[in-house]
Amino acid sequence: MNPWLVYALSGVALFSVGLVGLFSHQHVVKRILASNITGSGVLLVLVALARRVPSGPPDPVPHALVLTGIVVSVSSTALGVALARRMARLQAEATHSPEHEPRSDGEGP
Amino acid sequence: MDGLLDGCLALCLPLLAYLVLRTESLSQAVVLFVAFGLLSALGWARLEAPDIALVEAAVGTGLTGALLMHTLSWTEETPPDVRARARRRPWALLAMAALTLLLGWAVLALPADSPGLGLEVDARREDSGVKHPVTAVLLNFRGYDTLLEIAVLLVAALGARAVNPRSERASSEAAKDPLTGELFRMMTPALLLVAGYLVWVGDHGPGGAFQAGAILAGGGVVAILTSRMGTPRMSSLRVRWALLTGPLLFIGVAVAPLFSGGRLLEFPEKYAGTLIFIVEMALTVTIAMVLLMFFPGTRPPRTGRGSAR
Amino acid sequence: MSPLELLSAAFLFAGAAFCLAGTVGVLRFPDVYCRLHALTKVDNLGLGLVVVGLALRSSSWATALKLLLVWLFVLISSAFTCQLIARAALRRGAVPWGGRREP
Amino acid sequence: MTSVAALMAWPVILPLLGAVLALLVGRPGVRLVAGVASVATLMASSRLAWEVAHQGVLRQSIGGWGAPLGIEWRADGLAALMLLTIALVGPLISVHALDHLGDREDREFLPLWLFVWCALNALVLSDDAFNLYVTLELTTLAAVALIAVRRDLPGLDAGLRYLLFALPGSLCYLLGIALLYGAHATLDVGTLAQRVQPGPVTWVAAGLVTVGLCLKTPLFPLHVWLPPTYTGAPTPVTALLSALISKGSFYVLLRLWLEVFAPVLDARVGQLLGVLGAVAVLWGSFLALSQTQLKRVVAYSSVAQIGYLFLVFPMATSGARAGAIYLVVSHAAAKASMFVAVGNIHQAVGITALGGVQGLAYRMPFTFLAMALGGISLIGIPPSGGFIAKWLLLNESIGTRQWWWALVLLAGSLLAAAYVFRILRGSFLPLPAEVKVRSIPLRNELAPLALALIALVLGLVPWFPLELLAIGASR
Repeated sequence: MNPWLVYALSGVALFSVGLVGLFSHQHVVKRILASNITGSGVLLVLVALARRVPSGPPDPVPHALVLTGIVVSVSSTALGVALARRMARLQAEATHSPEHEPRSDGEGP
Repeated sequence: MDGLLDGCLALCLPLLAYLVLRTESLSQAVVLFVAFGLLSALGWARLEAPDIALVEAAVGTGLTGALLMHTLSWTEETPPDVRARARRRPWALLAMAALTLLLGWAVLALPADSPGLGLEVDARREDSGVKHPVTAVLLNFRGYDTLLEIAVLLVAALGARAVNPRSERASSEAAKDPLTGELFRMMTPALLLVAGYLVWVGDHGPGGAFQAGAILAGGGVVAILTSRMGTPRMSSLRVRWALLTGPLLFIGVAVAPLFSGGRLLEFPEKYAGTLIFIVEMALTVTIAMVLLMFFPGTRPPRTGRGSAR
Repeated sequence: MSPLELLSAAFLFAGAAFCLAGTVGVLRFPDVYCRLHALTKVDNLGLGLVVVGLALRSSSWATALKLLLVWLFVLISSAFTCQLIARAALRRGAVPWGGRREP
Repeated sequence: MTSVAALMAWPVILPLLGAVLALLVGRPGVRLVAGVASVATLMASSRLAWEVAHQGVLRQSIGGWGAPLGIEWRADGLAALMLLTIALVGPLISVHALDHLGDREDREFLPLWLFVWCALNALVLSDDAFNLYVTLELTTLAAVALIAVRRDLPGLDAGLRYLLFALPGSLCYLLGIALLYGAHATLDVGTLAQRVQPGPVTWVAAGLVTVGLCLKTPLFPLHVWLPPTYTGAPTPVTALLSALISKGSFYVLLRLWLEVFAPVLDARVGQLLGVLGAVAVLWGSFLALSQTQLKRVVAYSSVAQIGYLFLVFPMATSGARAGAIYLVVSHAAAKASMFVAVGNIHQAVGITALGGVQGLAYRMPFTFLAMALGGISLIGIPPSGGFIAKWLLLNESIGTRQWWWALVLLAGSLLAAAYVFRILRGSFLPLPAEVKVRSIPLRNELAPLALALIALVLGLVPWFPLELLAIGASR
C-alpha cells in the first residue's frame, strides 16, 4: 500500500463524491462547490501518479498538467459564481422591486 | 510513521468533501470548503508538489474561498426541503461507493512504479533554458497548453466582468479606517517583494507566473474589499493594457520563429531563459489582473433580509 | 539524540500542546470574542513553538530565517483578522457573553 | 511563410491574436479588428485545407520537442473539412449576430466568438489528449460567457445550466486521460493508439471519456440541459452552440473512439452507443413535433440530429465515418441557417410561438427560403448534404448487415419532415392583418440563405468533401 496509491484512491473517492454531489443538489453554489471538489479529485489522482517514481524527484509532467488544471477550474468556478451572483441579484430585484422605493445608491440593472 | 499521516490525510479529504456537500447552511459549506482546500494543499505538499501546493493555497483556497464568501451575501439561503434530500441520501451514498470501487479497480490495475516522462524531461532540460523541470514543461515543452490556458483566463475574466459591470470607485473614507489602512500599508511592500521573488525563483525552484500572480491578486483583493481600490474595469485603457500585455508578448514570442523558418513556440537556444522570464513577468500581471476581475467591488444590496445594521 | 534534537522535540511537543489547547478553546468557548482569544493567542504561540522547533532542526540558517518569517507573517495577518472579525461581530450585534448563564 | 509549421499555426494563432486585439481596442475598433481577423483566419484555414488536399496528412510537433514530451499537431482530411466548416459557418452566424444583439453586446460577442474559433481550430488540429482537454474547456467557458452575454435572467440561467453540465463532462474526460497517462506514460493520441491493450484501465478510461464527451455533445440520456439552454441563450449564440460547439466534443469522441478505443473494446459497446443514438433520434423528433415555441422545435431537432451522429459507432467502417462527418458538416450549415432564420423572425415579429409564423413567407422571402432549404437538409431530401450523409449511413448499415439502423434513419427522416413542414405550412397561410412586421436589414436575411446554400452545395457537389475525407482515414 505504497503512499501514491493511498492518495490516488483518495482522489478517486473525491471525484465520486463531487460528481454524485453535483447531480444530487439543486442549489447553484452547492453545485459549484461540488464541481470544484470533482476537479480536486482528478488533480489529486494525477499528482499521485506522478509520485510513483521509485527514487528521485517526482515526474514533472503531471505537475504542469495539474497547474493548468487548477487555473482552468478556478476560472470556471469564478465564472459560475459571477453568473450565480448576477442571477441572485436579478431575482432579488424582481421580487422586491414592485413595492421597493427607488434605490438610493444608483444600483440600476 | 509517514504512512499514518498519509493515510489519515487521504481519508480526511473525501470525508470533508462529503461534509461540504451535506451541510444544509451555505456559509458553513463554504467554510468547510476552505478547510478542504487547505487540507488538499497539505496533500500536494506531502506528494512533493510544492508548485501546486502554493497555487492551491493561494488561488484554490484563498481567492476561491473569498469569492464564495463574498457571494454568499447575495444568494438567498433557499430553504432546502430536507425530506426529499433525506430520501435521496442512501442512493447518493450507494452511487458514490460504486463509482469509487469502479475507478479504484482501474487505479489498482495501474503499474506501480512507472517513472512516467520524468527521465525524458531531465534529459532535455538543459536546452529548455530553465532548470526547474515543472517550469520547463509548463512554458517550453508544453508551452502551447499554457498559451491556450491564458486564453481561458481571459475568457473567464471577460465573462465575469460582462456579467457584473457595476464596480465601486475607491472611496476616501476607507483610507481613514485605522485597521485596514495599517494592514494595507504594512502588507503591500512585502507582497510585491514575495511576488517578484516567486517569479524569479520559478527559473530554478518551485514558483512562477501563476503563484506570483495569485499572491499579487491576494493583495489586490484586500484592497478591493476595503474599498481602497475599485475592481479593474475593462473600460479603462490602463487595465486593458495590463491585462493584455502578457498574452500579446506570449503570442509574439510564440510566432516569431515562424517567420525565420522555425516552429511555433520554438525558443531560440541562447535566449530561451531570458525570454521565458520576460514572458512570465508579463503573465504575472495578467493573471493577477484576471483574478482581481472576478471580484465585484459593490457592497451587496441589503434587500429583503432585515439583518441588523 | 543530540541535545539539539532533544530541545527541538521539546519545542515541537509544546507547540502541539498549545495548538490542541487553542482548538479545544475554539470548540468550547461560548461566544465569538472568547473564541477569537483562543485562536489568535494560543494557536499563534503554538505555531511559534513549532517554528522554533523546526528551525533548530533545519539544515541551513536560510531555512531557519524563512521559517521565522512565516511565523511573523502569520502573527501580523492574524492580529488584523482578529480585530476585523471582532468589529464585524460587534456591528452584527453579537452580544459579548456576560458571565454564567442560568441553565 | 509556406513552411508546414506556419501553415498549421496560423489558423489557431490568428483568431487568438484577433480576440486579444479586439479586447484591447475596445468599443470603436472591435468590428474592424474582428472583421480583419475573421478574413485572415478564413484564408489561413482554406490554405491549410488546400495543402492537406494536395500533400496528404500533415504532422507537426510544437516547439520542436518530440512526441512524448511536446504536443503534436495532425491535419488529415477530416481536420481540413472541419476547419473549412468552422471558417464558413461561424462568420456567417456572427454577421447575423451583429444586428441581432445590441451594440454593447458586440464588444463582448466578437472577442468571445474569436476565442471559440481559436479553440475549435486548436481542437481540430491537436493530436495530444491533454491539449484536447484545454481546448474543450476554452470552448465551454467561451460558450458560457456567450450564452450570458445579454445579462438577462433566461440567459444567465441557461449559461449556468450549461456550465454545470459541461464541467463534469470535461472532468470525466480528464480523469480518463489521467488513467491512460498512468498506464502508458504518454499523452500523444498516436502513441496511445499503439500502446493501448484491453484491460481494466482501458475499459474504465474509455467509459469515462465517452460519458464525459456524451455529456458535452450531448447524447440522449445526458441531454437534459440542451432544450432550456438553447431557448434561454440569444439565438445567434444558440446557432453557434448547435452548429459548431457541440460538434467539437463529438469530433474528439469520434477521433479517440475510432483510433484508440475501437480496436480494444468489443463491439457491444458500439452497439450501446448506436441504440442511445437511435433513441435520441426518435425521442428528439417526437418532442420536436409536440413543441409550441419555434426555438424549442429546432432545439429538439438538434437532439435528434445528434442521435444520427452516434450511429457511426456500431458500424465503425470508413464509409460510416464519412457519413457521420458529412452529417456533422451539413447539419452545422442547415441547423445554423434555421436558428438564424428563427432569429430573424423573432427580430421582425417579436413572437416566438409557432403560430406567429403565419403568413410571414410573403414579407420575409429569403428567411423562409433559407429555413426551407435547411429543413430539406435536416430531413435528407435528395439535393441536400443531409441526403448524402444519410445515404452513406444507409449504405453502411445494409453493408454491415445491421439493417435496424436503416429503419431508424428512415423513421427519423419521416419525423423530421413532419416538424419541418409544420413550421413551413404556417408561413404560407394569409398574413393576419393585425401583425405588423418590422423590416430587417437585407444583410440579416442573406446570412441564413448563405448557410442554407452551403448545405445545398454539399448535396450537389459531394465528391470534393468525400475525397478530402478519405485522406488519412485510418481504416
